Amino acid sequence: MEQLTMAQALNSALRDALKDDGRVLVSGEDVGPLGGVFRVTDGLTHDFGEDRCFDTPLAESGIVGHAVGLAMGGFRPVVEMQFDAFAYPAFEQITSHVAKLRNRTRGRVELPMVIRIPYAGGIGGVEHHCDSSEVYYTHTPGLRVVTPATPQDAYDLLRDAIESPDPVVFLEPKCRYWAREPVSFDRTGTPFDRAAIRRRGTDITLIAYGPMVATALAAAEAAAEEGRDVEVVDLRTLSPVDDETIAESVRRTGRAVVVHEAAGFCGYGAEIAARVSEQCFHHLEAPVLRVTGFDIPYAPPKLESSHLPNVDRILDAIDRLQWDDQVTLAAQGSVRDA
Amino acid sequence: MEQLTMAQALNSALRDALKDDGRVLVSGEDVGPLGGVFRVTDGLTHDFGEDRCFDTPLAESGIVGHAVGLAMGGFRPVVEMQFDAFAYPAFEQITSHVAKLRNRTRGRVELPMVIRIPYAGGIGGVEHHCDSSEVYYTHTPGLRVVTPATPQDAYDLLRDAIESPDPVVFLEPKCRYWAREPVSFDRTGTPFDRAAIRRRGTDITLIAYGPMVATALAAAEAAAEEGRDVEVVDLRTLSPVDDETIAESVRRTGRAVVVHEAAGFCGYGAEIAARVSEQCFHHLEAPVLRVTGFDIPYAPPKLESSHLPNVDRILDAIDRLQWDDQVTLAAQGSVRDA
Amino acid sequence: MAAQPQNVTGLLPAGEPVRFVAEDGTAGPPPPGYTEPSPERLREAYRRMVLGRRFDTQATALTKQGRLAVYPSAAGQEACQIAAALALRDDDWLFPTYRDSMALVARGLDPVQLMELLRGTWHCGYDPHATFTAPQCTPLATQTLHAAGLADAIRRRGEERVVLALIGDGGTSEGDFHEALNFAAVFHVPVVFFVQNNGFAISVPLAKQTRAPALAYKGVGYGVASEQVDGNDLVAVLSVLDHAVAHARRGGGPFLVEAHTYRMDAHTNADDATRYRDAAEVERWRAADPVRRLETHLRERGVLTEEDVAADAAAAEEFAAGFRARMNAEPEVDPLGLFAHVYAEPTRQLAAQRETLRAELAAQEG
Amino acid sequence: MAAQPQNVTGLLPAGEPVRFVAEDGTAGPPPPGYTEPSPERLREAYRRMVLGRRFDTQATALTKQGRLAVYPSAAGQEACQIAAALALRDDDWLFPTYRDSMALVARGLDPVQLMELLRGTWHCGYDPHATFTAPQCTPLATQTLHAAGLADAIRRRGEERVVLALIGDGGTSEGDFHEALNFAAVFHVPVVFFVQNNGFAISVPLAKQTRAPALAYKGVGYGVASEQVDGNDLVAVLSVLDHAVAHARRGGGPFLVEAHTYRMDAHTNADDATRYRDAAEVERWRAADPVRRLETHLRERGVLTEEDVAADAAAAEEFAAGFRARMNAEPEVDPLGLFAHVYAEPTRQLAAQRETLRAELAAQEG
Ligand SMILES: Cc1ncc(C[n+]2csc(CCOP(=O)(O)OP(=O)(O)O)c2C)c(N)n1
Ligand SMILES: Cc1ncc(C[n+]2csc(CCOP(=O)(O)OP(=O)(O)O)c2C)c(N)n1
Ligand SMILES: [Mg+2]
Ligand SMILES: [Mg+2]
Repeated sequence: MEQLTMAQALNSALRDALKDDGRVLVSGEDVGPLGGVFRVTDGLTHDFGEDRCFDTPLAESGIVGHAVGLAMGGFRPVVEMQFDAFAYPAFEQITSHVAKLRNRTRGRVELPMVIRIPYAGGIGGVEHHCDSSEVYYTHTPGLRVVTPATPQDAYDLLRDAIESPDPVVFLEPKCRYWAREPVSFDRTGTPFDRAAIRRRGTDITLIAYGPMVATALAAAEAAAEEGRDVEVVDLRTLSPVDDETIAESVRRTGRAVVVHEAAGFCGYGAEIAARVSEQCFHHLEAPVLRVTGFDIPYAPPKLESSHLPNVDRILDAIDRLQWDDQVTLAAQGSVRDA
Repeated sequence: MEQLTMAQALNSALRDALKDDGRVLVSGEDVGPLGGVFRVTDGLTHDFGEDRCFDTPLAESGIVGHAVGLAMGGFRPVVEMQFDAFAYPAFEQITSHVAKLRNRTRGRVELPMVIRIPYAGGIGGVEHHCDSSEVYYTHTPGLRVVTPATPQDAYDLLRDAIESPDPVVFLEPKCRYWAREPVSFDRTGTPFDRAAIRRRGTDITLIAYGPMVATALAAAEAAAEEGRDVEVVDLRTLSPVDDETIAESVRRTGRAVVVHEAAGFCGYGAEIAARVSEQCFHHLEAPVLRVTGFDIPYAPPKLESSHLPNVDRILDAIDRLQWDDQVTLAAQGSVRDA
Repeated sequence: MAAQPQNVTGLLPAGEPVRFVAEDGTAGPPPPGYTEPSPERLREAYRRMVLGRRFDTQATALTKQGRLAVYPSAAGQEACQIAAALALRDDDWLFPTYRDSMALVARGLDPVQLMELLRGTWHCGYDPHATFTAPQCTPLATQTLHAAGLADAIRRRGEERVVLALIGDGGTSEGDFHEALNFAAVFHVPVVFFVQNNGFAISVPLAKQTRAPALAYKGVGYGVASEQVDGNDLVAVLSVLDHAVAHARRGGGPFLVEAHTYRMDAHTNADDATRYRDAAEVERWRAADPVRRLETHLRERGVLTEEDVAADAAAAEEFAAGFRARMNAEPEVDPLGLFAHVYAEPTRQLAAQRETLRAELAAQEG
Repeated sequence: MAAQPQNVTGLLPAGEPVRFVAEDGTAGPPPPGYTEPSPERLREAYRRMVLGRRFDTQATALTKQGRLAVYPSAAGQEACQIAAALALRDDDWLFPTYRDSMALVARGLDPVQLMELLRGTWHCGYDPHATFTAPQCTPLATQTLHAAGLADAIRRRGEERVVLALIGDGGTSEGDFHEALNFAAVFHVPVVFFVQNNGFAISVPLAKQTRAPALAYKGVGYGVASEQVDGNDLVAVLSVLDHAVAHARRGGGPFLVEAHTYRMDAHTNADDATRYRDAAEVERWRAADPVRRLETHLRERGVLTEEDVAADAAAAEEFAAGFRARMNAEPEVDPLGLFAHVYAEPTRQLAAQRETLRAELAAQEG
């Protein structure tokens, strides 16, 4: 197996999809000769021709709306939004059409398209380049939303997404683009709509996805040194969510912490915390805690380390999970921002 | 005090704001001579002149972006988006500018503007006219998001919103436009960022807002007949949320149900359920349940009654709150969609 | 102002709207560059205009009886509606808006299926792939991008089909219209953008919508050939659309047509047009009635007889009666269908939600 | 094509870009309708171009030393950047993009404050109200709407100020640009839209961005007067902007100017332009260098001496040195400032989150 970065794994997935299915098209800003600002489409125009991978005019609503038409016309477009915040101009197209056209037409018009969005921060990007926008999509019925945390999953999930008959918002964690691991092209890994348990543990379930899985694993290591055995669930698919895997884990451990970069308020962690609290109520030894970005616009580069969830914050949350000595204190209610 | 519909109360609030503050401007599609499709701006152009209340070209990003410029130039614009889904074209302006300009400039540029959005369903509207889009805004730091449930609150909250130094997304529950009650213009009611307890009760806290408060109150009445004393909290302000009122109530009652029209998945109720579960963990006799719209695109008119939360569904949820006989059953986990 | 190069002047519309037939039905000299469609096609157009108008009146009547939630009438725009349908081959694609039901009836779509949207039983009742007709679009201007994309799909496959996208004057103010013109031009796709400028966007008159000399002047800014036409002159609209469609079909790229017409009724039955416009203005436009204008023209040319007129009216009446009868039947709806097509397969969560609703419905019945 | 009415021809730009000075520095006949700016202003423009270019080089150098996160150079666009600054009065508003730092330096903004965005200490370091300069805008074309709105505020108050909005060629493809032109026209506001067409949007060349004969031809579709200009001829750019600004100031409504120029460097220091364009193309544009062109012109006119050139270069050097020195100091940042300006007053929740961070920071220190 080749050692690939996540960016390379994504590139391989696009390549293999272009090879396997003549209906697949790749479009977006700078995805052609430049290969995309993150080089995810590197070489595709050269190898497959301008017909298959092409630059568009600079207009995101246009890119998505044009792709809707291509999909209606029998193609399987994979579009790139250059950065998270630059998908917002396409919000109406995504919300009012991409998500709804199948339903609108009683399934007669299928929209097999993928919207790739590099998201989240951790790379010192300036404003508008680091938004964690997942909830805007997960709250919109009709969209599938997935996000890989590893190069292997990047390959598998992108192939799955392109083959999906449903439109998929494919969120790529920028800060993991350069993470490297051996990648197999066999597609024998986790199925499309399933979470993966990245680390087995008995005491606590840490639930993370995309950019934060690595941080969660690091926190689990650190917690192990303190004698706490942490299980780490990588969600992979944010919508639909894999309830079984999560609930099974939390019922085993009795404690859960959700971690994400996005602002906490109405963030994706709220849904997970609410579901887990409901589905595992009698198994919970402590409230489900959330470790998230603050409820602020994304921080400028020099301050992002203050903003981003890190190992220490996760460990702090774990410490607050009402281990024997804490119950009285915690009973008074103890959310970070209450 | 005059008996006013919510639409009239909003109209009065706009009138009084236009009268009191020469910087207030009202703009949007059809807000001029027509008075808006819901007549909320009825007569304003006639009474205050085209300078103060005017039609714009048909472009929502334009309406919001133009208002940003007006606000930078010293005005206090109040813009109308004609329907919920038609605010989506303005999503980039709202998310990347309206929400962030103050923060971007360290407070040097203030954006006192109000974005009025008639939202949610229940009026037999066709597709795109009934979206419950609150989470798109509540998840975006920098915005205040409020929604009245009564004519009095419509008046109070809109006056408060227009006077707020922060940008406010003002969500108007369409199905309540014609609800009528006596309205005082004294502004002695609930403060801007506070929830209101609409009904006192001891057994369960029902948490609702906007279109669903009336349904929640009706459910409380019905539950009373079954001997359950339900407290109803009307949130009024969705962002920031009034934690104190909610937590105080749930700690008293020990049980909570959140109700809203929007799709449940990553809906606003997830945040409330997560917060309540965290802040009131040791007071909860049962998991916080959510009664929401299904995770589907809004239903067509002839099917909306199947989609919308109603009294029966709320009563069902109340029944599932693990009253003595149920604990074993519920312990197996029992969310609607698990 | 200095002279303009040919690549500019070749894109500009005529300085005045193209017209063949005057308001009183008399034909002027044929406008340069255009030819009058054949008498057979004009005869057919007349038949469909009469039918379309009758259908439109019937639909408005159905709103009064509560059979339709709402109906946006196209009365006054018959020339545009019918020309749009006639300019296309059966397997060309049409992208209509909520106002273009008449064009879809003229295209041959089943009127009851068509009315599912406005009847409130579903969002789109016909099969877009079977009819080559996109769902009637509500979010303004968004459909123009889909049309450009579908035209690009056609181009990429080397087919000779074209796409016609309908849009109103108000819709041209949306950013998506701009992006659609640009994408269409850059990818050089076979799409015709047909603006029915009916003077109003709900209550907002054109003068508050734009300061353009005419909307057709937007084309040059994208390198798109453009034309403006008298939208109440069926002969002119059909001739210009024929030209535009032929241009697109032969690989000439996109084309922008603006038709100057007028919305005779309120925005929808729910709207009150007296709040924002004079009855006198509406009366003035009555003189420009497109159906009567074509009728006079065809009679003068001897293409249409008294009997034809009577026969067309009778056929329209029969069509309306059939339509009315079918609409008067209470439609069947299936609440569980709400979950069927959100995804190709319902997710586990949706399947569970469907079961909840199924149980509720069973409880209500039992 | 038939003749066009005056309300069309009056809006179209010249068929060729307006130019005063040829690439070799020789002045041609003055283009009709435009007057050469005074020697004093041209002299001042030269000084600022030299300064601006030096600033730009310095900023790029600072990226290599890790002092700036990223820098988008305006090298090659000096004529546009400096003319934009010079065309405005102090209390006129400027709406710049990320690429227009040079124009802001020419406007007199503090270069270190200006660099907060690219240094990564905050999103905007200067006071927009004190400098009449909006934050440098990243989401493309969005600023053009703010500019139209602010110009409308000016008009509503009856002031005589104008607004100049900068945008790139790529940005013109966004829907917001369309909406901005339209709003500006409909409300007849004093705004000038100045498109710096530098041939590229990152890697995408103009030919893939548009098929318009020139971007300036977009104006007519909104009823907006337009012009195109040689963007490397400072005399022409300043003259055309003077004209446009005067037009807006005297109540003539918006104006659209397109300057044809070239981005000599990569998109930013992080970009690799060799992936998408030939070195030969860049070399060809070197011959059109705007600074040398103005220098030759002014020397020939006797407005600029050898000593002036040396003095300007020295002043630029000094400016750069001061800028560099200040940038080399490690900037101070306050993490707690993250919570200060999200709302006018931090919400209860934000206050609590700030306390959490304060405790964390204290724990790290203690
Ligand atoms: C994006 C969007 N904004 C607002 C609306 C609400 N709306 C429906 S029709 C209409 C007026 C459209 O006018 P025009 O484009 O001229 O078409 P017409 O109705 O005259 O055929 C408006 C504002 C909408 N459907 N979509
Ligand atoms: C809405 C949006 N989409 C994408 C981007 C990413 N982006 C930044 S600069 C750029 C190219 C802009 O080209 P142009 O407008 O010609 O300006 P230039 O950089 O050449 O000055 C792109 C695509 C963005 N900033 N905003
Ligand atoms: Mg119209
Ligand atoms: Mg450029």
